[in-house]
Amino acid sequence: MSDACQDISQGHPLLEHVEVLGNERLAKGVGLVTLKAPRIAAAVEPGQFVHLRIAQGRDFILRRPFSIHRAEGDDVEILYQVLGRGTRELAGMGTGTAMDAVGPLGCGWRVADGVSHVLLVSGGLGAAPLGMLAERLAERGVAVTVAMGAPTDDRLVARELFEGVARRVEVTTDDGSAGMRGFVTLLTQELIAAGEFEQICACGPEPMQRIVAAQADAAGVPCQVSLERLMACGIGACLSCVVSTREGHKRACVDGPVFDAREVVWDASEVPPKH
Amino acid sequence: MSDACQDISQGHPLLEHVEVLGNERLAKGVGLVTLKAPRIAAAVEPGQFVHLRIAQGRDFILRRPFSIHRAEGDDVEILYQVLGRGTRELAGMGTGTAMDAVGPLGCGWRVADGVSHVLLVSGGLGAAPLGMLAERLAERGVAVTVAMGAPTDDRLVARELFEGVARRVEVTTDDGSAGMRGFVTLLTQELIAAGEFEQICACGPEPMQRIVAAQADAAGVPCQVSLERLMACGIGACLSCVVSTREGHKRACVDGPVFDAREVVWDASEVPPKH
Amino acid sequence: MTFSTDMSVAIGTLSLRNPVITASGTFASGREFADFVDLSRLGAIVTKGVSLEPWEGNDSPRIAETASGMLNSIGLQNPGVEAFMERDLQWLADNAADTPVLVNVSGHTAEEYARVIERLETVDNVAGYEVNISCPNVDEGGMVFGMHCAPAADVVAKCRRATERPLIVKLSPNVTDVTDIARAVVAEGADAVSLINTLLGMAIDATTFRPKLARGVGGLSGPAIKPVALRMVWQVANAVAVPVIGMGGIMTAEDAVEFMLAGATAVAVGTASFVDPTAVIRVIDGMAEFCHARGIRRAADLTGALVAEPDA
Amino acid sequence: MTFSTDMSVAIGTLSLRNPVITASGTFASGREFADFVDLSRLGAIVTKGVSLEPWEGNDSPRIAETASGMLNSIGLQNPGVEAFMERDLQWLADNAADTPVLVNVSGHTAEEYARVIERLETVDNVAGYEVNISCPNVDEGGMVFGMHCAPAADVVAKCRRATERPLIVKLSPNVTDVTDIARAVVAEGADAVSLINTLLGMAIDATTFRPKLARGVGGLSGPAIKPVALRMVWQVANAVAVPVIGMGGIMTAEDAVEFMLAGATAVAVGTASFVDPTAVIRVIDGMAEFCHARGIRRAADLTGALVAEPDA
Ligand SMILES: Cc1cc2nc3c(=O)[nH]c(=O)nc-3n(C[C@H](O)[C@H](O)[C@H](O)COP(=O)(O)OP(=O)(O)OC[C@H]3O[C@@H](n4cnc5c(N)ncnc54)[C@H](O)[C@@H]3O)c2cc1C
Ligand SMILES: Cc1cc2nc3c(=O)[nH]c(=O)nc-3n(C[C@H](O)[C@H](O)[C@H](O)COP(=O)(O)OP(=O)(O)OC[C@H]3O[C@@H](n4cnc5c(N)ncnc54)[C@H](O)[C@@H]3O)c2cc1C
Ligand SMILES: Cc1cc2nc3c(=O)[nH]c(=O)nc-3n(C[C@H](O)[C@H](O)[C@H](O)COP(=O)(O)O)c2cc1C
Ligand SMILES: Cc1cc2nc3c(=O)[nH]c(=O)nc-3n(C[C@H](O)[C@H](O)[C@H](O)COP(=O)(O)O)c2cc1C
Ligand code: FES
Ligand code: FES
Repeated sequence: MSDACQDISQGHPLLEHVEVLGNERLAKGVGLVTLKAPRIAAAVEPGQFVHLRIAQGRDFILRRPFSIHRAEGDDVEILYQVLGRGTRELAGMGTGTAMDAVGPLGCGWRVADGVSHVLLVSGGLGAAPLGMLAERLAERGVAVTVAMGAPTDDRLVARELFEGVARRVEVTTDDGSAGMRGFVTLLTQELIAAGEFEQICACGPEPMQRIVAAQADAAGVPCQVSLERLMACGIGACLSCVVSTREGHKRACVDGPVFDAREVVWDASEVPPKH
Repeated sequence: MSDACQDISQGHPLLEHVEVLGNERLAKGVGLVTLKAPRIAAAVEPGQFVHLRIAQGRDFILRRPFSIHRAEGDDVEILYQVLGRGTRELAGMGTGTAMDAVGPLGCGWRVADGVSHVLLVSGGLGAAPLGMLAERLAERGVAVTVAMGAPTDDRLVARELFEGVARRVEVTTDDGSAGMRGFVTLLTQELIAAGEFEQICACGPEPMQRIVAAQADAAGVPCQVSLERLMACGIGACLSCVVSTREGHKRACVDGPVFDAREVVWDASEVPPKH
Repeated sequence: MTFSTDMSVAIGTLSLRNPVITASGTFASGREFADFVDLSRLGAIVTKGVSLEPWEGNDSPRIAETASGMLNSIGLQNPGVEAFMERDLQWLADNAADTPVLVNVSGHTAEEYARVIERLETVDNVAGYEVNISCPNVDEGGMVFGMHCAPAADVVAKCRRATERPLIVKLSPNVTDVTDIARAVVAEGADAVSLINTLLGMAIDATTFRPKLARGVGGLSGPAIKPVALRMVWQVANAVAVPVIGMGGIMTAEDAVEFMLAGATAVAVGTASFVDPTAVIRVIDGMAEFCHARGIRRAADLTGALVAEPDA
Repeated sequence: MTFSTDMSVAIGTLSLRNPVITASGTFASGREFADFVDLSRLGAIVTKGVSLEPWEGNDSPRIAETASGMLNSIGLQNPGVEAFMERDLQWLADNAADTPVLVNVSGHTAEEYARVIERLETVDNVAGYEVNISCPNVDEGGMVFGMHCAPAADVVAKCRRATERPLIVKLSPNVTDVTDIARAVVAEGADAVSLINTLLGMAIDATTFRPKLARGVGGLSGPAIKPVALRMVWQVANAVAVPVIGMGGIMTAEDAVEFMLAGATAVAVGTASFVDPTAVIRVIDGMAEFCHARGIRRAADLTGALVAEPDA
């Protein structure tokens, strides 16, 4: 386990039988599933994820990782985008569907005591691991500003959540259907340069995270990013999920998914094939 | 195609999208599923089967063959025994489940005009391909006697159907819970020797069919048997389903499943591994 | 639709209306599929393996299902070349005259292969031969030829002398280096190679303690083997200059495209036809749609179009 | 319960409490699974491959899912034998002292393999070695050694001279005749062989025209390969006199029993641990139940108990 992760002493992962309590379509190809998962819900920290066994057959055998968007009482919420077979099956799951989940996994966001204002940057489904973070920071009295971007207005998922807890929410859409037209990195350029933030937490497409990381670096603001890799085990054993860092290959599943942006060697880090 | 099959000019098989109309549990591990399959129902002859695509995934890929037990209007009925994964999935299918079926397939029972009294011999699920035969013979005015055996009373599936159309129904059970105690071949020994029948049609475990065939042969009565083989294509192309006959390997799916018992070379014909 | 994709491809001198053919042994000679498939739409029909004399094949059970695949140990049951010509080729001449017929050829000895071909040279409706040196289900001949370069070369040399028609050699995946065998058969004049035949496998019934196949071992086909097949097609396409016919687990048009990208000029649909008797048509239509949706004007442009560098 | 099955088996001089071990590279050194698995219940722990110096492994993406299987191209990333001893072996000594540890060994040259072993000879809690001459994911070394008899024999001879501990040699399935390699390594003193490592495969993304793995090719594991694995275990168990450790697609106790019937003395659970982190325990418990239900008094009696004649 990475030192960073041990610092915040995140708990032990467990195998839990979970049940779908609700499954809501938010936009085309985007949904929010609520799972009854009391033990995971009790243990999860912002930025962690669950590894879901979506398929029952032996044809498609690997679990699929999903960030925990929110946790409340016995329940966890997952924000998902339909990409392939696993997420398609997830989207089709009705109330009562049983699955098993391994979690909570990974090393989440680390916002030290004393930090007073944090910028959260979300691109598209990047909102997924930031929802719980925004809530927890607000609870701790940390000021939160959110910069979020999406292709279109209806894809600004989690906007309401953020507006409920953040001091300020700025949006961009690729088509201008809400907020400024363009990528979220246009917004962050200004926001970061303005110098209000002691920390940045970013999640979204890897090129976006990379740009935000560079902006943060230029402004001298610490920045954390949440990186996705294809994962087999999800618990640190198989080395399928490595991220290139200054200290060599690190495992996104246990040393991440949240990394200090300056640690990441962006050039060598591949993104999974795009559609 | 075998000459026998061409004689009765059974129609062309087709690929039909079918729907489960009902699925009833008859005994432990035995059920009756009713499928809406208008085109197959219209074309099927007694003793033919359908090749069902039960699985949707790519893990278990092959179709599963099932005799058509009855056909009425747009519907066909299948009597099934739960043995493995496919039949387990079939047993779990609720009303409205869609599947695709290839059928009607194979060469069924052949009872020539002029035959006036036929003995049907059913061992266990052997009743499956005999239900429709009993009905059609009765419609044609042919006298039908049924000898049926099963492990226990509740497994004497199709008994009511047979009692509705046959002149006489004799039963045996392994445990004596209905009819005579013992195997059905005890009954047939007497019945056949009594010399009332011009033809015998038998279906059940292969050792049983073999004994009935020998009894028929000794009595000089023509006998047909319905043989099961593991089947891939079901339409005569792959040669996975061969039965050893006096004329060499024949395909159970198109040259059978119903064969003239004297044609079959019993010694070399294997049964699929038993449980 | 502002253009239509040219689906035709060429295997040496043989031109196919589209790259999708049937895999030997999974489509018989087409007759059994005529109720489901318009045979005139196929790129070619590849027949079940044919030998000089009738072969009885192996005992039952001959198949077993496995995870995403199946084992078969048919053992090349066939009525021999004479009966094949009378029944199958005649039926094809009468019912599918427009579609090239490739006869899959087997033998116990190199001479037998050549004699099957010699016999078939006397009829017109044979467009070419697929020489099967890779069947894992017969004791003599079959895979034994395809596992080492010298016997493989010998069979091909003798077949080559027997015909000027397109000669395709079907390779076994059960080898250390498939490119060695590919080079050896191309050196003897093979016009194309096809691969993969089945992987040698076994299934055991834990309840009976017995093999699931009467013969013990059999050939594995279906989606399970696709990764191995793609790898070998890619290796062979990069190793020899002749066209490659790719197969192994193709169920969908997308699977077929993957084989083309790996370097195949044409593809064969096998086990999929058992699961869905219309599979070969679905693959043809799906490939045309795929090309059209992406503005690909010639299906042949897919061949070898794999971008080897990882995505940036 | 009128008796309890004796689950122990012996791999040469090494005795295991039950026949179920972890497959190298799928269980790290056990630490990551300690939240899910009671390590003291395992037959043995086989570690991830260890080399003399640290290896960085391959670029991402390193895995791709396939029908009933997965490809991996990890490339034996490991921190080198020194760090391995400090971290992994020490952790195992502190946390799983009762369970035999078999270290999976890799190298670029035969000498490197031997030097890794020499280094490990200095610590107590190594019960034996599994020499990996079959990794398809590294350019030098790895599978190259395992594909031909002479280099395989050379590696084993050098390793044999370096240790008297049990020496298991892990065989590659990507060969024409796995029994040749098995005989060659046994002749050099291997105490056991384990198989199969992964089948070399490839996956292609038809939408991007790119390989799904950064390295292009990778190793296929999971249920898809079970038929090939069973066949090879059966062949090798009939060809050599040393114990065979069987693996490849074991997901359930029944799968494990099938490998024992085919001739394996012990079995390894690999990819299944990714799907279900408790898989190895499920297999152990299931095998005990299987034996008990059938009145089998010694799990070792399953080994080679396949009835070769077809069912009558
Ligand atoms: C730590 C972590 C947290 C994640 N959190 C979320 C989340 O909260 N919500 C969410 O929707 N997704 C999340 N993902 C991504 C999610 O795991 C994948 O989208 C999912 O596994 C795809 O499965 P599938 O079967 O639908 O697609 P597949 O059929 O496996 O793949 C379909 C296509 O999507 C691509 N793909 C697969 N995984 C990814 C990925 N990680 N990134 C980009 N492309 C991918 C494949 O290469 C392929 O082209 C997370 C991933 C990680 C590693
Ligand atoms: C022409 C024909 C008609 C048939 N009609 C009927 C019918 O009307 N009702 C019915 O219940 N079954 C019928 N069967 C048998 C039926 O096809 C099988 O029981 C079914 O395919 C088993 O599928 P599964 O996935 O449940 O079992 P699998 O998981 O495939 O097999 C489970 C176990 O059953 C054994 N098995 C599989 N098929 C058979 C078989 N045909 N006979 C004996 N053992 C077998 C296997 O070897 C294995 O040990 C028929 C078979 C044929 C060839
Ligand atoms: C039942 C069956 C019979 C086969 N018979 C032959 C044959 O006669 N000659 C041959 O070259 N290949 C034969 N094959 C191999 C196929 O042509 C093909 O190479 C293999 O099945 C892989 O393709 P698939 O996965 O699409 O089925 C046979 C395959 C199966 C499943
Ligand atoms: C991610 C991964 C990493 C592996 N690493 C190694 C390794 O380091 N050394 C080795 O000998 N085998 C390695 N293997 C091969 C496995 O030990 C095993 O032989 C193979 O996966 C087949 O078993 P399975 O189908 O149960 O996974 C690895 C397999 C996987 C999937
Ligand atoms: S997914 Fe296995 S180590 Fe990260
Ligand atoms: S099942 Fe294919 S020929 Fe009978």
